[in-house]
Amino acid sequence: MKPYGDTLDDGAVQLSFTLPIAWSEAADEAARQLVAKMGFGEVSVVEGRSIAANFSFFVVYARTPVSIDISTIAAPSASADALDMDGVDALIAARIGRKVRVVGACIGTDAHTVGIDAILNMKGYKGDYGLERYHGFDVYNLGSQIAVEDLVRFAKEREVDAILASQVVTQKGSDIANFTALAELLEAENVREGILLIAGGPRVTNLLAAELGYDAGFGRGTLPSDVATFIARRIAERVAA
Amino acid sequence: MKPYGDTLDDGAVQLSFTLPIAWSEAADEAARQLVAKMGFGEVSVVEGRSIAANFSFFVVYARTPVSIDISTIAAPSASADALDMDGVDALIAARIGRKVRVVGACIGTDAHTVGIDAILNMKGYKGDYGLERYHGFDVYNLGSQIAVEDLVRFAKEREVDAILASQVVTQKGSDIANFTALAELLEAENVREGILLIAGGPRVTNLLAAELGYDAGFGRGTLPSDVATFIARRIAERVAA
Amino acid sequence: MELRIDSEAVASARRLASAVVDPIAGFIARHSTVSVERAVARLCGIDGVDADGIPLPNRLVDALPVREVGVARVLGAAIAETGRTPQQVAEAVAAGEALQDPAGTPETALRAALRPFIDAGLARIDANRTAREALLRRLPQGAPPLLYVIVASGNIYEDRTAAVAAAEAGAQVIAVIRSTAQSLLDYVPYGATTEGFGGTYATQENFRIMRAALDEVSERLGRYVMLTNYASGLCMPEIAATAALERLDMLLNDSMYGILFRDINMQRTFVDQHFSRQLNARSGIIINTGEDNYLTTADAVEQAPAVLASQFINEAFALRAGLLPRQMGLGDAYEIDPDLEDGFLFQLAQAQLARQIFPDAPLKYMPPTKHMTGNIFKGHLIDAMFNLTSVMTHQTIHLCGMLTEAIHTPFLGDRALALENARYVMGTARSFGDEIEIKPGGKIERRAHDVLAGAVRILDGVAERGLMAAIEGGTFADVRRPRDGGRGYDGVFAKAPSYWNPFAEALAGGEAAVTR
Amino acid sequence: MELRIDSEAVASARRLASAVVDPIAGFIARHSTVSVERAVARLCGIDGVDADGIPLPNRLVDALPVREVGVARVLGAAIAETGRTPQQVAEAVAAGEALQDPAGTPETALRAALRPFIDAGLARIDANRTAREALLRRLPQGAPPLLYVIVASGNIYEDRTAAVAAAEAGAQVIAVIRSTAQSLLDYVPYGATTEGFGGTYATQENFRIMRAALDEVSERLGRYVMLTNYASGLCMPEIAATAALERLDMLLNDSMYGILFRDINMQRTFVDQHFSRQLNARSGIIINTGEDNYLTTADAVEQAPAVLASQFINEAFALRAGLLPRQMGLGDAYEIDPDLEDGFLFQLAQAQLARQIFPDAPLKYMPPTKHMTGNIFKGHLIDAMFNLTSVMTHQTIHLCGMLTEAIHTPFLGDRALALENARYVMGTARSFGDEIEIKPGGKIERRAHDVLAGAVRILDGVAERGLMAAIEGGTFADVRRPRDGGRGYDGVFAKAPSYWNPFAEALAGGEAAVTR
Ligand code: B12
Ligand code: B12
Ligand SMILES: Cc1ncc(COP(=O)(O)O)c(C=O)c1O
Ligand SMILES: Cc1ncc(COP(=O)(O)O)c(C=O)c1O
Repeated sequence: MKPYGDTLDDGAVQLSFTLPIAWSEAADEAARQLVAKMGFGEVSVVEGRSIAANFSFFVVYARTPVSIDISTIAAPSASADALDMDGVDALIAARIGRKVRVVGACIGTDAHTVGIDAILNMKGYKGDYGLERYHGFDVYNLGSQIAVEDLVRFAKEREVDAILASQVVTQKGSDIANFTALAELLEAENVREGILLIAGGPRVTNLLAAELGYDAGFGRGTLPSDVATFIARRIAERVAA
Repeated sequence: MKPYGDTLDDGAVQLSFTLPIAWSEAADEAARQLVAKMGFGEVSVVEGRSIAANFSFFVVYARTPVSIDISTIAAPSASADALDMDGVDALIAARIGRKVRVVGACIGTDAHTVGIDAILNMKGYKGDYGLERYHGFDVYNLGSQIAVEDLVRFAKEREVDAILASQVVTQKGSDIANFTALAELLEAENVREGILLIAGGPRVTNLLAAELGYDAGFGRGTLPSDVATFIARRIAERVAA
Repeated sequence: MELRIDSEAVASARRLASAVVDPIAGFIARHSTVSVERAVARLCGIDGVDADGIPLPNRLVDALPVREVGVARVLGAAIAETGRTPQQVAEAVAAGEALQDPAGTPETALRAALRPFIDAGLARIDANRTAREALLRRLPQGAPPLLYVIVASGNIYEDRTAAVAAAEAGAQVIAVIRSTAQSLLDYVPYGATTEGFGGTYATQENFRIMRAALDEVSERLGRYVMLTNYASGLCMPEIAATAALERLDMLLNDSMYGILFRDINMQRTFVDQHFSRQLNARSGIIINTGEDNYLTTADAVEQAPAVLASQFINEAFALRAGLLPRQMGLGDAYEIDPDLEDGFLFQLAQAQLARQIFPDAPLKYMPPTKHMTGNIFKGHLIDAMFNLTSVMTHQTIHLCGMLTEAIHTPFLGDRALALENARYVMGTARSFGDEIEIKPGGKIERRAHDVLAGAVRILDGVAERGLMAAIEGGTFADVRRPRDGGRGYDGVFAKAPSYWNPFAEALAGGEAAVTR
Repeated sequence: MELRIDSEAVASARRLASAVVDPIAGFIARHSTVSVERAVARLCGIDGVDADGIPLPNRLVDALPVREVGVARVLGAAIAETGRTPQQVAEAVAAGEALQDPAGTPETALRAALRPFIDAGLARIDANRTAREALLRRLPQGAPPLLYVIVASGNIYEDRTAAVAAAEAGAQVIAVIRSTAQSLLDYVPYGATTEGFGGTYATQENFRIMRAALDEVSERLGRYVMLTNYASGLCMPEIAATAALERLDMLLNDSMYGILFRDINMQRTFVDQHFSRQLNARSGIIINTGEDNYLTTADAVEQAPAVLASQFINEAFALRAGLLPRQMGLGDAYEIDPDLEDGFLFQLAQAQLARQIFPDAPLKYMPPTKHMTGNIFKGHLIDAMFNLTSVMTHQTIHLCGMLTEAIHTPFLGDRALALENARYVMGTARSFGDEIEIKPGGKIERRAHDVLAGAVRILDGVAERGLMAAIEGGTFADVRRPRDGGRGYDGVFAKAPSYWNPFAEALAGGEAAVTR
């Protein structure tokens, strides 16, 4: 499979970037050669202009020879076949038989609570109620800038079933560092086994979460019911096992 | 030199493309792997969404490891140090001593006359008068969809000093084909030597024109005075030689 | 949002436009063209090509012993004499048989012989119109501005993929752009085509392929997706006939475009546009006129009065062909230099002016093209301001601008972005136009006033000189076209007293006649 | 374009806001904070850090034998006793020397000892204000909306490159965003910094580097480019002092932001904001308030009355600190869901309402952020509608939205696109707002009316309960903050009867006092 412009497998891609150079025809040519050197064919610099004394901005269309075999890509979503609130509550009542305890937090120095609040708060997100509204969950929302040590301590004290960690800021890899620190601390404290560990944030994917040793990861556009379903099903499995 | 995002040499590039596949998390992952396979690092699929039943659109930011040595790029502009109308007329009067005859046309099936008209018509372009307004030029504007045979015949009959060929449509390489046909016919008819051959159009560069055997090429944003200056200087050199 | 406009000026513009068209209408009544005759042949059921790929309608009309009497008469005579179908007659001609002078066949016999084929043709047109009406009731297409996008890959199968995807992404009208210079071909290509430059050939089979695909997606989406093409160029009437047979919903169709922008002979164009519009009228097809073209070649601020004058002329011609106001997609475009201070106010004035002068017309609004550059980011914004103007002034047919306008014929992803742009802007500002008033005597109103006054001036001049002389004199778009110059002039002929065109007869009165 | 607004409601909102602020003003008069004292120390010329990197103003204030009398008194006494400069006193403290109780030094001696340093500090502030005024006369900055962009690389030298490029690309105001959580540091970092998260540390040296670079580019471009930073968080007064010393032109500075969004103690914030605003008043600095924050955490349609109520409160506090209306960059933001039908009309109503209620304030308009996604193409359009609203309603300080808002702190190219967006939209629709009227009683006017009525309701409730109690009760942004909770509470103290703050004395009356 290749990018599709107007014909199957034409490989058409749009690029834009800035070069630290005053604009001239030579700058256009530099942009063209640069994109060609990246491996693209039929490189067309459709726009090149000065955006400051020593910077030029370019828009380029080109064709990539690279293709990818979609059948090799395994990226299961953690949000598959989500139930609604009543469905999740019924599942918890029937198969777990007690309230599921979850704790959520924005870890590290991250203060972007809107995302985790969207999942946990009563009000929810895009018309989908948050976990606090469910009968089946006991929710602790610790809020922003929670040190992983504090989160782990809290989780142990309250014997939670699931930890929901949020990371929105990704600059300088701070999200990866914080997620990793959390997973490692849980291992170090020997509580990783018993707890469902869930990552979330706009740059999180289920695949990335798996690589970091998490049970699931939820990205942009996640609905509370996606997360609720996942937790309920997994805990139910564990109860059954 | 590398693309510049917010730090020198960070290599930051924006890409967008469509894949012929229904959207899913796996589609995002396919986009990520595809861009990684193109050779980019730190690939971030910042947007992936369904745009039709079987098509998804992606916006990606990534870093290219590729860099280019700007000192190796030679792309002289044909528009350097342009004179104004009076300057060109004075140069023609002083160093050529007769009117310079130029013929312009949109060649092949191209009917986009606005560009060549902008260069030739009295009115000009962006406040810069067209060649018809100059004392020093005799201008023939043949208009649209002119077969190269007809253009060459005309050029021979009127003994023109310069041919100005325009190509706007570039689909399926029609511009290259038409430009090449013109250059070859002039060679075949043994008149290439005596005529200044100039290409123009939004996708033309001076470099491309040189590759096609033209004396100069003018791209987007060209002003009539750029072209007038180039012609006058070259003809003056020939007269002197 | 209402402009106070000088209704006397509007009325006099209409009167002048009518006066401009009157003498031309007389000329039209006395003439026919080869393309009109080929359209008649097609409506009688003739299709296909000969061994050299030349369409049978062309073979037939080229072989007429006397074209002044009309192909119908010759055909009727041949059928009466031989018992063949029209198709068989045409095939025989292609095989080398000569046609007989119809003078030998009695009038009633030849008319009766052709009658079933005429009726079948008309019935198919009417069935398509009725089918469209039923579909629109069952699958309402959604509120205007109708989002209209183009496909133009050159390959009808890629176009089909693109059209279906565009419909899924929200498009309400799909136009298949034609291959470069098809308008200059004096025949309609045949069959499914996969090679084209800057567009895809308009052929009956291509129409069918697209219509089927769009019908399928219409059902799936629960809203009728319209199809459009070009009844323009040397084959204007034939395309109108084909579109009527294949249930296209709109057609680009202008009374002067071909003359000015394709150097097609003016007499040819006037005659062709009339018959094609009669067909459109009966088919229930909405025409889209081409005033946008005045703006791509010349300055958009200067040309605004010419656009309005042309709209009045298109309206006058359309009325004479029996088109209802609701079929008149009069054109305009958002082509003012984006860097002109307050250019948006001018655009708004002009769009609102057209809206008020032609209250029942489904105005066709064309996007910025000329000032689009490779800067796709800025281009997307110019398109947004165009979208805003359109929703504010209640334009009806809205051709979505593409951020890649200056680069390539649209990619599939470009269309999705364009539709998203229109949807966003038109949603967030849905009733904006209705919630404001234009300041009386302000810049917007003054601009509208100037444009109207300019249009009246142009029409006045044209009425005085006569339309043909005015075009010869370069009144429109700065181009001069001689009365007997240009392409296709040799295909125009004066009708003999015995000239017969059964479709023109049946169509007189148009949709108006059918529905009132 | 004018809204008919209920002037009685506006007047009563103002009265209520004044009533809300009155009791707080009394509280403020009786208290000081460590940060106010450190600001005083800085204004007396104390700068630098100790061997551990702790700023000398912190070392000094932490070492005060009695802080209730104010650092000035202690400093004056030390100078009188030792003949040192303030800087030498602080250095001595850093070296381990203890400070003496100033009670031993006669009042006139200690005041006289400090006087030259006080005067030098004030002179520097005044010189900066005068220099700015002269620069603005010589290099006029251009018409509003003033295009304001942020730089935030974390590295002051990259920020400088970015700022100069942005100025060249049309920016009129440059804001250096601070590193994450600097607002929670109870000291101001020192020196040029090259590491930061999501922004660059605000330090005096960084201010200097940027100011010098912008002065240079201002001369080159022939227009004065403004610089702004944050007088917010635990060091609000110190940043205001530093900004005054380094000729910043604007400062983010809100009377409640820290309380609500950074959990800074409310008493601390109220005292700090007052002294920092007194400094801003004298410096001629324009404050930018933070009402946009109500909209990023909660629903923007619902929160509009809270925004307006907060603007009134910010105004009331600002007036008490001596700020002139022309220094009050009251905040608002374009944060309504782009997919809400007619959301643009709501935005327009709210922006115009603020414009009419605060006619002399340089309103600060913040771009869409919350609903921006990785879809940069749609994001660019939302920014365009924001730009349109801003120019139509004559906002003054216009923070340009970035198409990459959801992705990263802006790239250099992103800023160029954002500026181009603003320039295009604001040019093509330059006088649009002046050329239309809002339909009386229509959706736009009704929305404005509802927002105003809602704000009056909120203010009424707050006036009744008292501001501190209201904040404790969660009236603003749905957050509850206890009176004695939150960060920095231990830095608040009641003034002794002998408390002395020579700057607060000199500044009473603010710019108003200087210019009238
Ligand atoms: C609102 C906002 C703020 C608010 C935050 C208020 C609050 N209480 O949350 C304020 C103004 C305080 C703020 C401050 C800052 N911000 Co901010 N902010 C944003 C903004 C505009 C929107 C984020 C948001 O609320 N999105 C809406 C929510 C619903 O989406 P979401 O977070 O993706 O959540 C969804 C999913 O991801 C998922 N999810 C999220 N978490 C979790 C967790 C779990 C367990 C699960 C299952 C799911 C899940 O479910 C949610 C619902 O679908 C973004 C830009 C943008 N448009 O994205 C910048 C942005 C995130 N901020 C940014 C920055 C840099 C900052 C600052 C560092 C700036 C500064 N120097 O001061 C500060 C520091 C804050 C800090 N210490 O972290 C950058 C981050 C850059 C990067 N990629 O690293 C962004 C992208 C802006 C930018 N372009 O620079 N910000
Ligand atoms: C106006 C226009 C038309 C008008 C042309 C009217 C006319 N008389 O010229 C009409 C409506 C007729 C038209 C028709 C078509 N067009 Co057209 N058209 C455009 C449009 C909107 C603007 C072009 C323009 O006038 N630019 C302004 C001039 C001033 O700029 P310029 O040409 O670049 O010229 C400057 C320089 O390049 C230079 N220059 C140009 N020529 C020369 C020559 C010399 C010697 C020199 C020195 C300099 C020089 O100087 C000029 C001044 O600076 C572009 C889109 C766009 N925004 O670019 C599409 C565009 C060029 N058209 C396109 C197409 C496909 C067509 C059609 C084939 C569509 C169809 N299927 O019918 C037809 C066919 C026409 C044909 N046979 O060629 C495509 C081309 C795609 C491609 N890259 O191949 C474009 C890009 C639109 C698109 N996205 O699909 N078009
Ligand atoms: C009325 C009309 N016909 C046809 C066309 C298309 O061009 P062509 O003449 O090549 O078919 C246009 C283009 O704008 C048009 O407006
Ligand atoms: C008044 C005010 N201060 C400060 C900030 C910046 O955040 P921080 O508190 O991290 O300095 C903002 C952000 O919007 C603000 O509005």
